[in-house]
Amino acid sequence: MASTDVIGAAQAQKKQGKGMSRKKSRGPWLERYSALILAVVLLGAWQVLVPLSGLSEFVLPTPLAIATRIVNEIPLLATHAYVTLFEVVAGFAMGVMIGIPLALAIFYSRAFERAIYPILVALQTVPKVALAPLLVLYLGYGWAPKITLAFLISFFPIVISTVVGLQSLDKNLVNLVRSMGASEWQTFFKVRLPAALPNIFGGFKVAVSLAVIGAVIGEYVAAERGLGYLQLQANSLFDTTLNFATVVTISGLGVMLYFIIDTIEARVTYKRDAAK
Amino acid sequence: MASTDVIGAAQAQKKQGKGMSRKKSRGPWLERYSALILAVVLLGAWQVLVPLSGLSEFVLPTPLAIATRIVNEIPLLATHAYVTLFEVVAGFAMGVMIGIPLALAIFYSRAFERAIYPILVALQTVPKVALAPLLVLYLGYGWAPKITLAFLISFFPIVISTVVGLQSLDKNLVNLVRSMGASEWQTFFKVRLPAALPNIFGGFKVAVSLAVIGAVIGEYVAAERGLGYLQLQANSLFDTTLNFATVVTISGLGVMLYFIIDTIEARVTYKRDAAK
Amino acid sequence: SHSAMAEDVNVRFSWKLKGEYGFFYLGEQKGLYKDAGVTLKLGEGAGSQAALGSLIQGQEDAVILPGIFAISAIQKGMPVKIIALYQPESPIALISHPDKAVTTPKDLEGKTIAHAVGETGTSYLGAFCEINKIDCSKVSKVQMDSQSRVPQFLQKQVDVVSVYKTNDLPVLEDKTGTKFPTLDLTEFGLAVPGMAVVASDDGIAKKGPALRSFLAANAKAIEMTKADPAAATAALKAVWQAGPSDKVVQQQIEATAASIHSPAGTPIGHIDEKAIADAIKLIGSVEEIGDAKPMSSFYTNELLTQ
Amino acid sequence: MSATTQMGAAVDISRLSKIYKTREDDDVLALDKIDLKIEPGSFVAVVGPSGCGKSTLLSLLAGLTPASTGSIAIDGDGVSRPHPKTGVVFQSDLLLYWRTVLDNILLPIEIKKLDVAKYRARAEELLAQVGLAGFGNKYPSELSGGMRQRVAICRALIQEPGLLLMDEPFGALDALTREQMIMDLQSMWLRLRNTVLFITHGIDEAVFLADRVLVMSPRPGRVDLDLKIDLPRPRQWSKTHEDKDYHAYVRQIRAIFEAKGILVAH
Amino acid sequence: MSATTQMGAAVDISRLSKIYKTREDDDVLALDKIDLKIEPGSFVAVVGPSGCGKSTLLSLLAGLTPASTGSIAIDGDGVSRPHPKTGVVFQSDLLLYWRTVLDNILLPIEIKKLDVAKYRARAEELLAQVGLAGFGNKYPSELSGGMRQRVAICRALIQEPGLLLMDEPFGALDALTREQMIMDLQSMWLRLRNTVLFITHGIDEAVFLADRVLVMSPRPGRVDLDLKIDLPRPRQWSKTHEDKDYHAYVRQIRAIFEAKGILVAH
Ligand SMILES: Nc1ncnc2c1ncn2[C@@H]1O[C@H](COP(=O)(O)OP(=O)(O)OP(=O)(O)O)[C@@H](O)[C@H]1O
Ligand SMILES: Nc1ncnc2c1ncn2[C@@H]1O[C@H](COP(=O)(O)OP(=O)(O)OP(=O)(O)O)[C@@H](O)[C@H]1O
Ligand SMILES: [Mg+2]
Ligand SMILES: [Mg+2]
Repeated sequence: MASTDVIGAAQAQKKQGKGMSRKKSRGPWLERYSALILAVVLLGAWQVLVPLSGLSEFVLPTPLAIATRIVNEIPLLATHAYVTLFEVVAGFAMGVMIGIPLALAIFYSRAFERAIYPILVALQTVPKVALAPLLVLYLGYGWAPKITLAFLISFFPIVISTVVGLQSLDKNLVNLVRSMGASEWQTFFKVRLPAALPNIFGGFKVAVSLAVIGAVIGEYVAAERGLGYLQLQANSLFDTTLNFATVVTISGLGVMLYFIIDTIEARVTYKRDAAK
Repeated sequence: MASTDVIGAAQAQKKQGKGMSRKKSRGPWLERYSALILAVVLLGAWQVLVPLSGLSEFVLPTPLAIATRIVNEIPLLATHAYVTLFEVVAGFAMGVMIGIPLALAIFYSRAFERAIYPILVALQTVPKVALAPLLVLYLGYGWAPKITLAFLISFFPIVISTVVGLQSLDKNLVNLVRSMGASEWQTFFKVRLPAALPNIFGGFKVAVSLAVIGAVIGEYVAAERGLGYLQLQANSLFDTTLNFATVVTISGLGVMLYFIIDTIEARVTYKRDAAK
Repeated sequence: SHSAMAEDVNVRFSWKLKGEYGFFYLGEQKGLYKDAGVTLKLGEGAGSQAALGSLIQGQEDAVILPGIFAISAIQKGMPVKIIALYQPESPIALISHPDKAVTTPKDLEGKTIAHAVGETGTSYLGAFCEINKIDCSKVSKVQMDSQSRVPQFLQKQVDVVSVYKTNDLPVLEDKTGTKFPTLDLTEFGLAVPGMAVVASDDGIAKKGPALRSFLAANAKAIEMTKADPAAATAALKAVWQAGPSDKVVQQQIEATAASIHSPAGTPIGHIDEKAIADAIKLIGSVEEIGDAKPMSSFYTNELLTQ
Repeated sequence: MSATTQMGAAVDISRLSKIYKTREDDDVLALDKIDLKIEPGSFVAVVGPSGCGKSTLLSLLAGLTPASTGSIAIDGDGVSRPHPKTGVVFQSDLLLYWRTVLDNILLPIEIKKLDVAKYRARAEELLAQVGLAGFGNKYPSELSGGMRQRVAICRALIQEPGLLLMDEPFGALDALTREQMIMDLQSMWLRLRNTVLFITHGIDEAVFLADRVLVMSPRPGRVDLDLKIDLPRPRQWSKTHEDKDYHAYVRQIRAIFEAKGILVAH
Repeated sequence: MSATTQMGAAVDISRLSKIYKTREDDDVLALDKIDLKIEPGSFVAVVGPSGCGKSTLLSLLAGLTPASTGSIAIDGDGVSRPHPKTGVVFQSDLLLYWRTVLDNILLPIEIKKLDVAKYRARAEELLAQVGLAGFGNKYPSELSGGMRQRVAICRALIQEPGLLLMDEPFGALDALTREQMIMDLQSMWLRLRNTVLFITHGIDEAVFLADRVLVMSPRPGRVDLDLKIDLPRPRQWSKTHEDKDYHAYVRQIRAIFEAKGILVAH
C-alpha cells in the first residue's frame, strides 16, 4: 500500500466497500442496477428463445406479448390485484398477530412446544385444497376463506423463525435486564425482541410470499374476484397470455411486499456488520 | 428457601427444570405426553362435534371413520406414500443443495444479492399451478415435475434463513479464525456454518413442510401415482373419507419429516441455553 | 407381424381415470390396438389446458377431452383438430334434493346452483335458459372450485349441482343411497360437445395412418364395450387401483356407452358440422370470440373409417 | 461519616451453596455453605483466585441464579428474584449492541419506568466523569474494550442503587484510568453510603477501597478470611499507598493466597 | 540468551494510520502515522490510556483491518491479510461456544491442517499449566471469566507463533494467577525467542516482561515514548520488583501519563 494522504485514502476505502477481505465490487453502479440487468438479460433470453424453441404461444407467450397484454389490461388487472393484495395483507397480518404470540408460548413452555409443534406442522402440510369445502362452508365466499388460507400457509415460518431468534439470544443479556428489575414483558420488548428481529424479519419475508400463494389458492377455491380467479378464468378460456399476465402480476405483488418488508426491516433493525 | 441438604436440594432443582425464573412445569410427565394429550383432546372434540354440527360425512368425516379407512387402505396408502415421500425428499435435498450455496453467494456479494432476491421472490410467489403445464411439457409426467415443484417451493426459506444466520454472526469470531490463517472455506466450516446452524435448521423445518405441499401440487398436475393423485381420485369419486385419509397421511408425512430434521438438529447443533 | 411395424400412439386423457375411459382399456386388453398396428400408450392428465399444451408440442399424438374445450381452443388459434367426437352432447344433468326437486327448467327459478370456472354444466346456463324460455336472473350461481361443488350440494349449501351422468351420478347415488331428482340438460336442448379425440395439425399430417388405425380400433373397442360392459369393467379395474366398486364402474361404463352415438349412417366418432357451429355459438354466448374460424379448421372426419 | 439518608441495603447470607449441573453430570460445587452478613452502607471487597465462585456469589445476590441451598435476604426480604434496590456491573460489559451508548446507560431508567428525559443530563454527566464525554451517540461496536466497560459502569450508577454489585469493573482499564475510577467510586460511595460488593482481582484495589475484604478460597468457594480494613476516609491515592497499615493488609491477604498454594514461588 | 533457532518475526511499520468510518460520519482517527520497527525475537509491551488505539494497532498487525494509510511488513512481507506466523490473544476471549475447551484450543491446529491428535497432549499440558487441568471437556459457558481468558491464551500458544500479539491477556485474572502467568509467559518466550507484542494496562507488568515499552498517547494514537528496559533475564518476581531500575522505569512511564493530563490529582 502506498503511503498517500490520510483523508484521500480513507475516502478511497469508503468507496471500495467495507472491509479489505471483501471481494472488490465493481463499483456501486453494478450493485445498484444488478437486479435490472439480470432481469433484462433473462427476459431477453426468454424473448429470443421462445420462438426458437418452437414453443407455441399457447404454452409460453413471449415476455413482450405478456408485457403488452399487461399494459392493455391494466384496469382489469388492477381491480383484481387490489382484492388479492387486501387478502394477502390481511392474512399476513393475522399470521404475524397469531404467529408471534404462539412462538412466545412455544419458547416459554416446553410442554406447549411439544404439544403444539406437531399440530402446526400438520396444519402447514395439509393440502389446503382439501380444506376448501370446509372453509367455504364455514366462512362463505367472501374475504374470509382467502384470508384464512393466506394466514394458514404463512404463519408457520413466522413461528419457526421467531422461536429460533428468541432461542439464540445470549442468556447474559436477559440476566442484565432482569437484574434491573425488568418484568418478563419488559425483558421481551427491551432485549428479546430487538435481538430476534433479524430472524423475525427473515420469517416475514418467507411468510409474505407464502401469503400470496395462500390468497391465490383461496381465490381458486372460492372467489369471484382476485388475481387467482382471473387466472382460472383466463385458463379456462385458453387465454395463455392473460394467464401469464396475471401470473406476472401476482409475482409482482409478492416482490413488492417483500421489498416493503425489507425496507421496514432496514429501518427498525440495527444490523451488526457481519464480517464477510 | 429452607436450608436443607445440599444434594437433596440439588436433585430437587434438577427435577424442577433449569432456572428459577422458568415457570414451574407440572413435571416431565405432562411435558412428554402433551402432544398426545392435545391430539386426543382435539380428535375427541372433532369426533363428538361432527355429528352434532350436522356436517355431512361428505364434507367432514369423523376421525374414527378416517382412522378406520386408513387402516383398511394401508397397502394403497403406503404405495402412494412412498412415491410422495421420494419426491419430497428429493425436492428438499435439491432445495438444500441449491439453497445453501445461493445463500452463500447472496451473503458474500451485495450485487448478487440485489440481482437475485427479486427473482427468488418472484419464483416463490408464482402460482405453481401456472407453471404446471410448462413443467409437464419439459419434464413429462414422471418424477421430474413433482421434484421440481417440491424444490421450487421449498428452497426459499432455506436461502432466507441461511442468509440471516450468516449475517448474525459476530464479526470478531470471523476475525479470530482469520487471524489463524483460515481460508474463507475454513472460516465457513469452522465458524459461520456452526453458528448459523440453528437458523439453517429453522429454514429446513419450514422447507420440508413446503416440499410436501410442492410434491402434492405436482401430483395434482402430473401424476398417476402419489398421495396427491390419490386425493384427486378420491375427490372425483366423492369419497371424502378416502380423501381425508389421504390428507392425514400427507400431514403425517410432513410431521414425520419435521421430526427427523428436529432429531438431526439436536444431534449436530450445540444449543446455548437461552434464559427463559 | 403387426408389431414389427407397429407405430407408437401416445394418448393423454384430460383427467384421471374414470368409467368413460373404460373402452380404451378393454380394447387394449383384447389386443385391438396391437392388431391395428398401434402401440398405444395411455396416460392420465390434469386438465385440458395441459393436455392440449403437450399435444401441440408434439409430446402426445392424441388427447381425449371434452370437445367444447377443443373448439374454444381452436377458435383461439390453437393448431389442433377434433378427429373424433364420441359424445355429440355431454351427458350432463342437474341434480337436486328431493325436497326441492328440479326436474324441469322452470323449477330452476329461485334456486341456487353451484358453479366452477370453466365447468361445462353451468357455463352455458344462459343459453339453456334462453332455449327453455326461463328467467335466468332468478337462478343464482354460486362460484366455487370444482372440487367443492358436490360436497356443497350434499351439505345443502346449494340446491342444484351439475354432474356427469356417466361418471358422477352412479358414484353419488351409490355413495349416498339417494335417487336424486334429475334434470337432463341434453333432453332440454343443450348440446355441448363431449368426449372427443383431438390431434394436432402437425400430428395429423405426420401420423395420419396411425391415428386412423387408432380411431378404428377405438370404434371396435366401443362396440365391444357396448356388447360386454362387464369385460370393460374388469379391464379398467385392472389398472384402476383406487377405483370404486365393480358395480359402479360398470354403471359408468354403461352410461358412457349409451352416450356415445353418431348420426345414422356415419361411423362412431363422426363429427357433425352443425354440432360444431352450435358449439361456437354457445361459446360466443359467454365470451367475446370474434368471427368464427372456417369450419375446416375445427375438425376432420377424414381419419374415420367408413 | 457523612449524614445522608440511610440508603444502603443490609445483606444476610446464610449457609448458601451453589451446585452447577453440567452436561457431563460431574456437577460443580461452586459455593459451599457461605455465611455472611453485610451491614447497610458498607463497602465490601471480594478477592479470590479465578474460578473460585466470585461471580457465582454475585449472580446469587442479584437474584439471577437460584441457590442450591441456603438463603439470601436483602433488607430482610428473601431473594428469589432481582431485588429492586440492586444495581449490577457484570464481568463482561453486556452492552446492547443495537442501542447507543446513552440509550444503554438509560436502560435501567426505562425499565424502572422513570422519566428518561430527566436522567439524560445525569447520563451525560456520568459519561464525562468516566472520560467519555461526547460518546453518547456512538454504538458499542465503535468503542474500545475499556470504553465499553466504563459505559457499563455508568449504566449501573445512574440509578444510584442501594446495593451495588460490581464484578471486576475495572478489569479492562489502564492503570491510570483505573486510578481515576477508583477515586470516583470512593467519592460516590461517600456521598451515597450505599452498600457495595466489589469483586476484584486486585488486592491493592480491594484494600484501598473497602471497609472489609473477603478472601475466598479456591473451589469450592468459601470465605477464608474476613478482614476489616481500618484506614481513614476519604483515602487519598498517594497517601494511602504509602500507609504502612495499608501494606500490612495487602501482605496479609497475599500470605493467605500463597499459603493455599495458589502462588508458585519463582 | 538461549540459542534456539531464530523463529521470531521482524515487524516493520511505517506511517501507519487508521481512520474508522462511523455511522454519524464523524470519522475517528485512531492511529496517526505510526512508525515502528520491531527486532525479531524481542518482547515489546504497549501501554496507553483506554481508547488510545492499542487494539486497533493489534488488529492492523494481525491483518484483520485494512490500514487507512501507511504499511506494515512482517518478515518483509507486506501485510494485507493475516500472516501465517501470527498468533493472537484478543481482548475478549472469543471462545467458540459450541466447542469444548480442548477443541477450542486445538482450533488453530485444525486450521493449519496439522495433526490434531499429536497436539492433544500439548493442549492438555498447556491447560494444566494455566491451572485448568481436567477442564478440557467443559464448554466455555461452564467457565468463569478468568478461566475463559486462560483458555484463549492456551489457544494462541499451542501453535508457538513467530509473532505473538496479546491484547490485555491477563486482564481478567486475579493478582496471583496473573503472577503465575507472567512467569510462564517469560519462560515460554525465553525458550522460543519469538516476537511478542504485549498490550497491557499494567505498567508494572509491561516493565517486568518487556525489552521495550511503547507508551501511547490518547487518541489519535501515537507512540509518545519508546523505552528500552534493561533488566537482566530471566527476571525473578520478587527480585525484579525490588530492583530500583525497575521502579525507575515504572515511574518514568507514569510521569508521561500524568504529564498528558490523564491522571487527575487526588
Ligand atoms: N454455568 C456454569 N455451569 C457449570 N459450571 C459453572 C458455570 N458457571 C460457573 N461454573 C463454575 O463455577 C466455578 C465458579 O465460577 P465463577 O464464575 O463464579 O468464578 P469467579 O470467581 O468469578 O472466577 P473469575 O475470577 O475467573 O471470574 C468455576 O469453576 C466454573 O467452572
Ligand atoms: N469499529 C470502530 N468504529 C469506530 N470507532 C472505533 C472502532 N473501533 C475502535 N474505534 C475507536 O478507535 C479508538 C481506539 O480504539 P481501540 O480499541 O484501539 O482502543 P484501545 O487502546 O484498545 O483501548 P482499550 O484499552 O480500552 O481496549 C477508540 O476511540 C474507539 O472509539
Ligand atoms: Mg468471575
Ligand atoms: Mg483494546
